[in-house]
Amino acid sequence: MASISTKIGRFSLENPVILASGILDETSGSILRSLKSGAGAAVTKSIGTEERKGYQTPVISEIGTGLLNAVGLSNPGIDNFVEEYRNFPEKKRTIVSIFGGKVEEFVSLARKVEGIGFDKVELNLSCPHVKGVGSEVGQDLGMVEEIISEISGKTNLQIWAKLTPNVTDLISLAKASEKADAYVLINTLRATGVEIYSRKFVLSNTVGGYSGPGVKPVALRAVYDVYKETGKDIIGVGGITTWQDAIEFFLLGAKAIQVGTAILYEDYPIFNKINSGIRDYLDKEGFSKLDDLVGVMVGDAAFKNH
Amino acid sequence: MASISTKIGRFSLENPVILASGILDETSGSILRSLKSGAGAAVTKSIGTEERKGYQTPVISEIGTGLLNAVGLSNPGIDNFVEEYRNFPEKKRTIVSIFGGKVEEFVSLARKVEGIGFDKVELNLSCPHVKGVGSEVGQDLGMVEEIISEISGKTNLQIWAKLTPNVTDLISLAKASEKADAYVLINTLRATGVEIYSRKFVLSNTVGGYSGPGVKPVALRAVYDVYKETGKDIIGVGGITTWQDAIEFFLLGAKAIQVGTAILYEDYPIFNKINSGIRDYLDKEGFSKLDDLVGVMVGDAAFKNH
Amino acid sequence: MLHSRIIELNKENKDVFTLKFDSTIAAMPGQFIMIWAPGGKEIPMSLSDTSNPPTITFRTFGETTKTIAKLKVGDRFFYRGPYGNSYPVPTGRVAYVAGGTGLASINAMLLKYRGDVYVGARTKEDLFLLRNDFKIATDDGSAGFKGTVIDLFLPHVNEYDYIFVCGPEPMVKTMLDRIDRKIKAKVYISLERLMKCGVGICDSCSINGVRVCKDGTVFSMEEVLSLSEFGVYKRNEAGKIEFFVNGKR
Amino acid sequence: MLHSRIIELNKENKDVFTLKFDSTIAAMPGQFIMIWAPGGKEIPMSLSDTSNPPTITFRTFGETTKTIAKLKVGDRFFYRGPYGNSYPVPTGRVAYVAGGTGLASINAMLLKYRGDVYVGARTKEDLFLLRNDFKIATDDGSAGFKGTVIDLFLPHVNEYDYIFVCGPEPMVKTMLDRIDRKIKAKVYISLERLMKCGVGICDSCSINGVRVCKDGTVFSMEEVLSLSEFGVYKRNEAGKIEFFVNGKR
Ligand SMILES: Cc1cc2nc3c(=O)[nH]c(=O)nc-3n(C[C@H](O)[C@H](O)[C@H](O)COP(=O)(O)OP(=O)(O)OC[C@H]3O[C@@H](n4cnc5c(N)ncnc54)[C@H](O)[C@@H]3O)c2cc1C
Ligand SMILES: Cc1cc2nc3c(=O)[nH]c(=O)nc-3n(C[C@H](O)[C@H](O)[C@H](O)COP(=O)(O)OP(=O)(O)OC[C@H]3O[C@@H](n4cnc5c(N)ncnc54)[C@H](O)[C@@H]3O)c2cc1C
Ligand SMILES: Cc1cc2nc3c(=O)[nH]c(=O)nc-3n(C[C@H](O)[C@H](O)[C@H](O)COP(=O)(O)O)c2cc1C
Ligand SMILES: Cc1cc2nc3c(=O)[nH]c(=O)nc-3n(C[C@H](O)[C@H](O)[C@H](O)COP(=O)(O)O)c2cc1C
Ligand code: FES
Ligand code: FES
Repeated sequence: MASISTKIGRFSLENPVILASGILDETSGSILRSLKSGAGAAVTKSIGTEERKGYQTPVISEIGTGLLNAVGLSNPGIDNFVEEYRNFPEKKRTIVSIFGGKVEEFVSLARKVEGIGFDKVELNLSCPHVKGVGSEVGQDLGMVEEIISEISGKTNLQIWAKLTPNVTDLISLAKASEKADAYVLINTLRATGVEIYSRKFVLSNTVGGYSGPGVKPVALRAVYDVYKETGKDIIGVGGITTWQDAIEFFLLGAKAIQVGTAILYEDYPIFNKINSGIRDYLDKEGFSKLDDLVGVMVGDAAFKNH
Repeated sequence: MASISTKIGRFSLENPVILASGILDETSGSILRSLKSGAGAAVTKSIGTEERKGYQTPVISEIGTGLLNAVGLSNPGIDNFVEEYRNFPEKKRTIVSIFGGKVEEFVSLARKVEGIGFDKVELNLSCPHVKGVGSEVGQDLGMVEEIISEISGKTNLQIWAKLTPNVTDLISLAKASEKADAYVLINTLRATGVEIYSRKFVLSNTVGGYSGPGVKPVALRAVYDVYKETGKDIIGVGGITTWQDAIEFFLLGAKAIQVGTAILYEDYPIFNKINSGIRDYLDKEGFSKLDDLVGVMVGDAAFKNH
Repeated sequence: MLHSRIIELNKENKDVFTLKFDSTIAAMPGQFIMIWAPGGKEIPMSLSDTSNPPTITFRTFGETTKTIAKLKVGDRFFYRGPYGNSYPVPTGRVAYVAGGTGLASINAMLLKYRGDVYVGARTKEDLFLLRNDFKIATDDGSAGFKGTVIDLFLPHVNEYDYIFVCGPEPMVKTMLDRIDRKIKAKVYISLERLMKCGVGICDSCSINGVRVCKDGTVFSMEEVLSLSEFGVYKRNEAGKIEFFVNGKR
Repeated sequence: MLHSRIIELNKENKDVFTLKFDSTIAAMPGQFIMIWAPGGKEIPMSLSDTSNPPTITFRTFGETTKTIAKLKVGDRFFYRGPYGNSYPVPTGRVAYVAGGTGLASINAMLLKYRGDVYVGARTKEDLFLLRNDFKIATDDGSAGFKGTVIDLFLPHVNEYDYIFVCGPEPMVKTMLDRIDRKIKAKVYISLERLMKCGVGICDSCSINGVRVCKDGTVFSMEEVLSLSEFGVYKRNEAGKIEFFVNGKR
């Protein structure tokens, strides 16, 4: 049977299906549940310096092609996080997502995360609906570069840079982040929704992030564009719901994938479902390991294939 | 019964449903058919200086949440266009979409279009998959500004600026285009798709444009953002398939809408279907005219409502 | 988001209302909907009648419930759902134990199945949806038994084959602490937690990785007993842990 | 894009092949699919057998058809569809008139309904899918009647209640120019035009605003007669008008 293990930087994963940030990963109990349900790793909900309630409900709205959300980066703040996760048993398979508005904030968050024994952070440079953080930071190339080089200078953490697709020039953004160990592509698309009988926005924050099946074509393109230019390790995310979706991302260069919104449709069994689908595909298509699939449609490998 | 007529700049339309550029509007016969089938107006396929075959097939790929296309701006070139449309009977209700790589090209195209009696052009500043034109031009604020001011200086054409959503800062782009009579928002999203058993791209051009239901949340957000900032006339486009979709766009500030991909699902009856749905909604919700709906969720009007 | 019209809105007592809305939904007792006050919040609400047209019964706690209570017959009513699992079908002798607005969810069962009903409230004035044969407990003794509904119920616990419980977490916790865990009855408990999404993805309602909104709201007593966080702490809107201070809320 | 496996690939003559693929599709005679040579083009192809597993029958014109013809049994076969409308069900006496690869589409009818078949080709070597009772015309007289299939057929036109025609546009045009428009038979014609999308949105196959791929490919004679562009000009891949020069292609 084909091997589906993978490696992101120096992190070896038994399987390539990772829980995305913001979905069922606020509480330590839920993160453990995803890991027990077959996730290769899990990313926490994004944690900031201070406790944040997030936006008032409605914070999500299901639409035909996916999900709109503006949860508003609700999180207990790093100190409460540290409290809850100090004795957490799965620190190696859990990546802590952090967000901030300044370089120092990111560094201080990263240090606290490392302080209790985590060894990987995902930088949320991409949340599209909160002022002063997320994609507002993530569009500032100088700042992105500084955040990453500061964290990599001042900690031993492995750094995953989660980039925003809401930009003109994703390649420059990727290049500004090249000191990261891996790219995570993509966060949600800036979007909105309307309820026509009340004539109100479906999210209390008016504008939110769009995820789920409807964003997959954009996510695939982002992975392709960045892999072609940089060849770096990429974690694909955006609309992945089936194992077929996952294969598409691998073919364009992703070494692992994350699932978020699909949990709404498939619930916890999704991890095992995607994993066994990938294994099956590799076997049937004659690949002995997942790595042989990664990026075969891109660059030299693809040209050989044509 | 409520009135559904609308006005874009000095152009009065009997109804607000317009055929989008690139869908069933290469041949004059098809444009007439849309107008006869209930479209308030029609935009032609984008016309350039030279004859272009476009990309080889496959140029479209249906996916669950919409459509990927990379037709590649196939068009007969302006001189053949002029030939075919010289005696076209519906010049006032037809907007000629033009594209080019240089300011002079746009101006020369516009003049030829005006020369045979058309009075409106739509500037394709946004096609996401052809090198050197479309969104590559449309991301250059200085050039966008110059194209529009040159055409408005040198012709009497009404100008619709069709903008790309694939940018970091749509507002600045809109401001650079503010001499246009109206904004058309949005063109397709840059995207791609993969066939996993052949391990090939589903479009011959690898990357293409994404349209249909899956892009609606992004299009709504673009209309909202630009209307809130500029208050200008906007034609909403992107994923509109039902009259309910159309209402959503009006509520966020669009004065008219365009339909493209939805023709794949609903065919020519879509124009009358959307129009009667809008009329019905206005009647049932107690609006006497479409205009009373435009932008009510945005700015002052919306604040009064809260 | 679904939309319908209000067809009845009745005041049950000083701050409890029952709202009937013009929809046809396929729901089972124990399920809830997320109701929306346009421009305001979206909140979870049990169906107090799962036949069609359905009803909700709610206390005016704050902004949203107050806004909804002020609507009129004919006004639009917005919601999504139904969500969550439902109570199992009981057989044999059945008891229902409801604290506060927990009776709303229990009421949906009473409209379908018989059983003895134990209801608790602070005072007589807080009671609603009463029937003649209800066994009542009030904190101040203004109606029925003086004390908690748990005090009233526990002496009878061995008389039943099925026991359904819905009420505030501290009330349920008290019962679990005092009940004989080897009891012959099957005990099912509907839980309440802060809910943002209602569909199992935001994690705001989770207790030890179990989501009240999606894995519940109805759990067997054994499941609830396995949750070490239950009755000990809950989470605020930021996800921060907040310990329960006293047995009441 | 659908994928299946090739289960048969037979050479019919020097450059015509029939390919059977392992799919179950609900198609009717006259419908077509878009077949794809991965990494290469996507082209329209009529189903020559609409039962399951279905077949296509094609001449190796250029890149794509040549690529497909080189595939082997067991290889993957990619397509989408079926698309287009279908031939109506005939009653009474029926004639089929096929020019060139137009016989592929007519063949799907022959597998379901009886009738007289008139087939035209350049030479004997270009014939394929022949049956004993076919009435044949070749340009060079190497088989059957010397001349066009229209010349062969027209004298018999009044013998039929239903006539089905499929062939190159100039051939159809010739027939329309010469046929008695008041004829008693119902005449249905399947058209061919350059097709990029196959699903009615790209406008590349349109004749006077009528899409061959979606409004057709099968039209009544009256419909075709109403198309002023038909047989006069077609469009190239750029949408540019190109006049037909001679009656052959
Ligand atoms: C699954 C589920 C089903 C529910 N079913 C019902 C029902 O059938 N009938 C009913 O009356 N209520 C029910 N509730 C509780 C109901 O959702 C809250 O009363 C409501 O959210 C209050 O909203 P508000 O905007 O009116 O008050 P807010 O302004 O949000 O709150 C006002 C005050 O009430 C407190 N409060 C709010 N919600 C709760 C709560 N759930 N528990 C305790 N205190 C709270 C707040 O902390 C605050 O102090 C249910 C809750 C859940 C999770
Ligand atoms: C609805 C429909 C059904 C069809 N059904 C069949 C069928 O059952 N069997 C079959 O053999 N063919 C059929 N065709 C024609 C078939 O699509 C073409 O032969 C094919 O596109 C050629 O592709 P290629 O890549 O092999 O050749 P290309 O490399 O594209 O072309 C090679 C040469 O052939 C010419 N050519 C290509 N297509 C056509 C055409 N449609 N008509 C005339 N000349 C053409 C080109 O102009 C070029 O000169 C059908 C076409 C349509 C529109
Ligand atoms: C409800 C919700 C909350 C999210 N919160 C976060 C977050 O806190 N930090 C973050 O980096 N991404 C967040 N995301 C984005 C996801 O991690 C992911 O990038 C995006 O949803 C696309 O993947 P999907 O289509 O699989 O959901 C959130 C997404 C959703 C739907
Ligand atoms: C097949 C196809 C071809 C298109 N060609 C053009 C074009 O030539 N010029 C242009 O400005 N937009 C073109 N578009 C974009 C559409 O006009 C429209 O902006 C986009 O499809 C979103 O709208 P929709 O979801 O209603 O299709 C094309 C879209 C499709 C699907
Ligand atoms: S309310 Fe979101 S997971 Fe339960
Ligand atoms: S092939 Fe595209 S419209 Fe017919």
